[in-house]
Amino acid sequence: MRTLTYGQAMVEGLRELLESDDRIHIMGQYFLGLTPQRALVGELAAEHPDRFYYPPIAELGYLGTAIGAAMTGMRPIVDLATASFMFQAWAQITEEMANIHYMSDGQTKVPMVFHFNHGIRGGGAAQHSHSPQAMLWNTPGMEIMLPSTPYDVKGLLKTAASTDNPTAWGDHVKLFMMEGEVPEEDYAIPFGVADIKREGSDVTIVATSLMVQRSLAAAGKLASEGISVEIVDPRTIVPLDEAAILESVAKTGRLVVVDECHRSCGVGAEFSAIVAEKAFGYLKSPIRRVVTEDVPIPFSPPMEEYVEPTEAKIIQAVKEVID
Amino acid sequence: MLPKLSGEQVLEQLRLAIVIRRFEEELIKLAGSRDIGHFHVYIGQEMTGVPALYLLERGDLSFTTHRNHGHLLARGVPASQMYAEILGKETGMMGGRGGTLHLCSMEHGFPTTSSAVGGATPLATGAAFGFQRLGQDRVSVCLFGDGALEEGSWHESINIAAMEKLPVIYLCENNSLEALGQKAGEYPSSTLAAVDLIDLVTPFGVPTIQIDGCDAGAVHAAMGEALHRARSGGGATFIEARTVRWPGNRPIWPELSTGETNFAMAWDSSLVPTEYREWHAEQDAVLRFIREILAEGLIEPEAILAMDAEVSAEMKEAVEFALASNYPPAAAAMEKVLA
Amino acid sequence: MAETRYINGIQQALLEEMADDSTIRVMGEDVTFGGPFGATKGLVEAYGESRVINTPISEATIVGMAVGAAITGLRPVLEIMFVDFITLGMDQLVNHAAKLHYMTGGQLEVPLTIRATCGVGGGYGAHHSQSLEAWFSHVPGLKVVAPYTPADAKALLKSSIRDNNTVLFLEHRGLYWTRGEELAEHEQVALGEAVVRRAGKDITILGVSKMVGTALKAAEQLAEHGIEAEVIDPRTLAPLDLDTIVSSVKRTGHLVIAHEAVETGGIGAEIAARVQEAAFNELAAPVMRVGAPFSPVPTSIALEKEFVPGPEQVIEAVRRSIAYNRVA
Amino acid sequence: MTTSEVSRDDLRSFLESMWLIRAFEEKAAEIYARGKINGLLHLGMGLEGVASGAASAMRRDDYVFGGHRAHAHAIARGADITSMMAELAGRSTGLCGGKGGTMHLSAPDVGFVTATGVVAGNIPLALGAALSAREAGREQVSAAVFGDGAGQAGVFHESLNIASLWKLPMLFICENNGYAEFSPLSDHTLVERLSEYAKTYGVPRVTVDGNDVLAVRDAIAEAVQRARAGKGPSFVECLTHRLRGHYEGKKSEYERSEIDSKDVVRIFERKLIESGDILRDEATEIARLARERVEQAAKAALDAPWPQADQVTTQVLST
Repeated sequence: MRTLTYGQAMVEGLRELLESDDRIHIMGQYFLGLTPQRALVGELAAEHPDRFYYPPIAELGYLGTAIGAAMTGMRPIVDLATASFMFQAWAQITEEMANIHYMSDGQTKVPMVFHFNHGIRGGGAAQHSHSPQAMLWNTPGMEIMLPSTPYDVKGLLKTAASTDNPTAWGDHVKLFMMEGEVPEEDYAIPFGVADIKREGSDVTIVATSLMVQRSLAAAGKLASEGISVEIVDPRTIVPLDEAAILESVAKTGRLVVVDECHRSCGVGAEFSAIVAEKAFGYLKSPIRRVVTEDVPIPFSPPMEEYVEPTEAKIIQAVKEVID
Repeated sequence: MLPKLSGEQVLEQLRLAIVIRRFEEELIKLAGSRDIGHFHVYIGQEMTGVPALYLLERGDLSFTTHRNHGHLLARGVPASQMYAEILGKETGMMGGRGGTLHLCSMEHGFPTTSSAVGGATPLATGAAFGFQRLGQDRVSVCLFGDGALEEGSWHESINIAAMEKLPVIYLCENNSLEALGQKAGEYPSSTLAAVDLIDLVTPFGVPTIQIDGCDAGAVHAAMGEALHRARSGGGATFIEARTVRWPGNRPIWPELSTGETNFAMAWDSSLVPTEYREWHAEQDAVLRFIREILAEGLIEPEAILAMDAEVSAEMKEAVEFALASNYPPAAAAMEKVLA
Repeated sequence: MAETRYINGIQQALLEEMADDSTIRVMGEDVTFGGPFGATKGLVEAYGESRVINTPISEATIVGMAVGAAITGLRPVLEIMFVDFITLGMDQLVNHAAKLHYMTGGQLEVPLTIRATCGVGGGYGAHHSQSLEAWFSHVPGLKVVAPYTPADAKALLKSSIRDNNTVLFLEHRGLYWTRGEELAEHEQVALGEAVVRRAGKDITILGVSKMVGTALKAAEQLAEHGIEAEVIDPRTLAPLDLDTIVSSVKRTGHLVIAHEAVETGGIGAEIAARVQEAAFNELAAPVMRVGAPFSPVPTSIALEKEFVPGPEQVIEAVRRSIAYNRVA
Repeated sequence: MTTSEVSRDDLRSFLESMWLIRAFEEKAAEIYARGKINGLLHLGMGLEGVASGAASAMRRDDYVFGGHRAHAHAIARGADITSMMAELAGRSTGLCGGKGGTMHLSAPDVGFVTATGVVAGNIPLALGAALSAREAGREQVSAAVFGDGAGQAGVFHESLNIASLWKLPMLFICENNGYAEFSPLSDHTLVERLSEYAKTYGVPRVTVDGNDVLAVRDAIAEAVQRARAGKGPSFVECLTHRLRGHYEGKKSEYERSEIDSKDVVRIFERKLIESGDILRDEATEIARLARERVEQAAKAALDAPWPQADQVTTQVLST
């Protein structure tokens, strides 16, 4: 199979969507952040100039504009660029977008996708490093996808654009250059189906987005020490493939949750709570969370590394749950 | 001034205005006997909403606010379903999920109601954006009060509408006179530094029209102009309709302080009570509309009373329907979160 | 001791603190009129319009403005009428209020209290009924307080105002008119201290805000069946008094967490995650969560009842916990 | 530009201030290119005139709130350049101990309160400080410095409204360089002059050439005077040129040949030499001294230790 970068797979997905459905329009252009890959989005925009829209720096206004357009026949894919800016559009996302379908008893649908680049990117400091997916998860009314590979981002995007729900699509800037196999033929990955990224028998790791890759790296090292790690990537957290997580924990009896959100009330907290409640009997040791510490992201590089989930911390946590 | 329409159409507007008035009065009475939560009534603004929305065509959309009942009724949403929704019954348009603050009827062109002040302005702008980009001949109407202009979302929205020449009409119903929070004598508002609301629009280059919102003919003409602009690719329009705040809206919870409206006051001034005389004799837009209709000889006073009796009976029936309806099964709370 | 209402506790705290500290400014929409529920009644008469300030409906700016005033010498107490509206000021709250102290290496302090009404009741619908404490607890740099009794409302509001951080002070609308003992003179409650509302040996039930009452009701009914539940009111959700919770769980071996917020991603998840780690060996059963379903808040009173967990759901969770047979 | 009413010493100190900013930014660019500064670096070359002019018209106890491109104002206010450079490089001796970085500089002791990475995010903060200032009764003023990109943000409008309603001692200082992030302003709004909005809310406004440091100073001084007298906010729009790209690594929107005629530092320096207020050699010496000071600052900054890991979790909350 051919190999593409994450950025190439994403843009290919966007291109196919634009070509297959006239209702799809794109607002914003920083899907690939400010990375070298962003030229790919520029090429796509040049191919479809009438389908791209470049909004002013008015997140509240243009995110709401996308919602209104989605309610009335368009299928917008909106880019909010850096996830931290989502807070400016927060009222439209959480009060309008997420509630409209329910409040209208299903009369009004909001088929849109909004994209953000989350996570610690290096030097982003406190206002450019957010992973807001936990807060979105606490807000019923949207689907949430957090891909971790080129194959997944394209396949999930296809599903996101085809459902009648709003979808929050979080990417991690540090994934964009990653390479992986992507088939030539059309495919879509259904939401709510986890992918076992690595099979193992001693410890389960649940992770999303970049943390899947970091966990895979850690698992490789642990394997050389004779520790067999299974990695479950839910890919979407709404809907969540709870069964896949519980099955894996039933098999291994141990769980490490790796997540880039802040600790308190993070995505990792919910994974931990679900397993602690529903697979308690299988647990041989307490669940450990390897997550971002509860501090604003500091600017200075050594401090930044200190607060984020690293490969070393994952390895240590896996060893702890085995002891 | 009456709208430049046929006599039949003007009378149709009168009926809609009476529907709104009686609907709201019944609702306030209903609220006196049971807890129906926080709600807002449209009394006094009928002659803005009715003629404004009368001109819309099927496919056009309206985005409204917490003071939304009149808008939905003006476009023909059945009162029975609205009462049911407001009471949280399963026969309501949304099966009790939204209530008064979030009324919605896609069939009548109301995709949602945002009860967050300024919440709907981006949505209405977005609908217009979609219409334009999809090449559809449709118009989006954003209805809001003066308070929405204090929210940044409005500025962000109109900037985009101006840039893109979107087919959207921002219809601001300014009822701030004597509203809670206003200092005596300040107009339009002590919470907005602009001398005139339309001054806020001027920098964006969007055409503005300022009218008396109690003048049905002026509303009709302004909306006609705005709709023509929107449909012909001329972009957005901002209309400020200055309405009078009904005395019953001055407290936080609506009170039927002026009593149930006796439409005969329009032609028999001896019926006007001393209390709230100014309201009945000059400010009540529906009474003013009736006086204008009578002056044109479009209908006899008796026929207006007959129309009112019919409407009042319908409203009572609608209330009965809603009261008799069942609550939704509780477990329905879990449904329709996602499509 | 004399009784008072929750709303009066809040009003009293504001009156007293303003008397003691001239840098306090009460700000918000309609605060000079007492706000929609009367919490700020009497303040303007006592302290004038220079210290009790009505703002336009511009949440994004008034949150930011309160932050700006706080870092330059004032001690604002901002009222956001319904916590749902803080969504409009979220950037100022998350990106500024919560971070300025840290980002500036401790040079700035943000002594700001944001009071907001939360919770379901009376058919207010999806834009006026949410419980959003998990969002705030997730943001480092914020403190989150959710009092249950009138005395706590007063004491904790006083402590919040005196705190040099941004505190989200969440008042459940359904508690405003509840009665309880008055706060004793000079009595203080520090932020970050939980309290045991009812002692028991068989199971621990943790309730958040109004759900403390639900937990207490459940405990009474359980007592009739011979189950003695200990009820904990954390009072402050960030920072969380984990010690009190864990020491109770270590004794009882069982924990049920009840809150009105959506269960998924709620504060209950965090408490469950921490407790299973800290008391893994002592837990006789999994930590159970009782929270709102994964849906927006419906308006119909019939649907509201389903949305908000009652004592029955708590009791059901308790029974499942007690009946659990841990094999491992 | 008139120089007649200004003393030679003042003119000289303007040039010193502007050269110090320029030298700092040049050095920051160089260090960034060497990979010793992380994150996004937004340089203020071209804004020296606004920063120096504004600072000269304000008191030390006035408040200034910057945006993502705010080094110039911090320097003009008198922030320590070694600590600034150390902050850019994430060192423990930085203004914020390495926690803030280029976009979140803070030097409250010289009245540079904080800076934000969120476009327009500083405007409400400055508004709040203006409220504090009014309440404190010491005739302080508070200024928000922002670019034209902020004009499309809702909080900008909300803040203008409130500042006007409450007559707060607030300065809206707009650096209108014609570019909002990467795109020309015309892509973002039909409104060319942000000061148009001020008119709506009854806020006195003036638009000046940001390349004319004395004009900037006079406009700000007038606004400051109005604010101190309790007459409310003012809006000063300075038309400027952003000589570098949006951030380091991006190309400038201007051709090299264009830059010289748009460069505020060169323009001012030439003017002073032509009017005889300063000798060419003196000017050269001022620039050299500025570069020398910056050189030392940069060396000290890069020699400074990294923050201790245990500092990461401190100052999340104040005690």
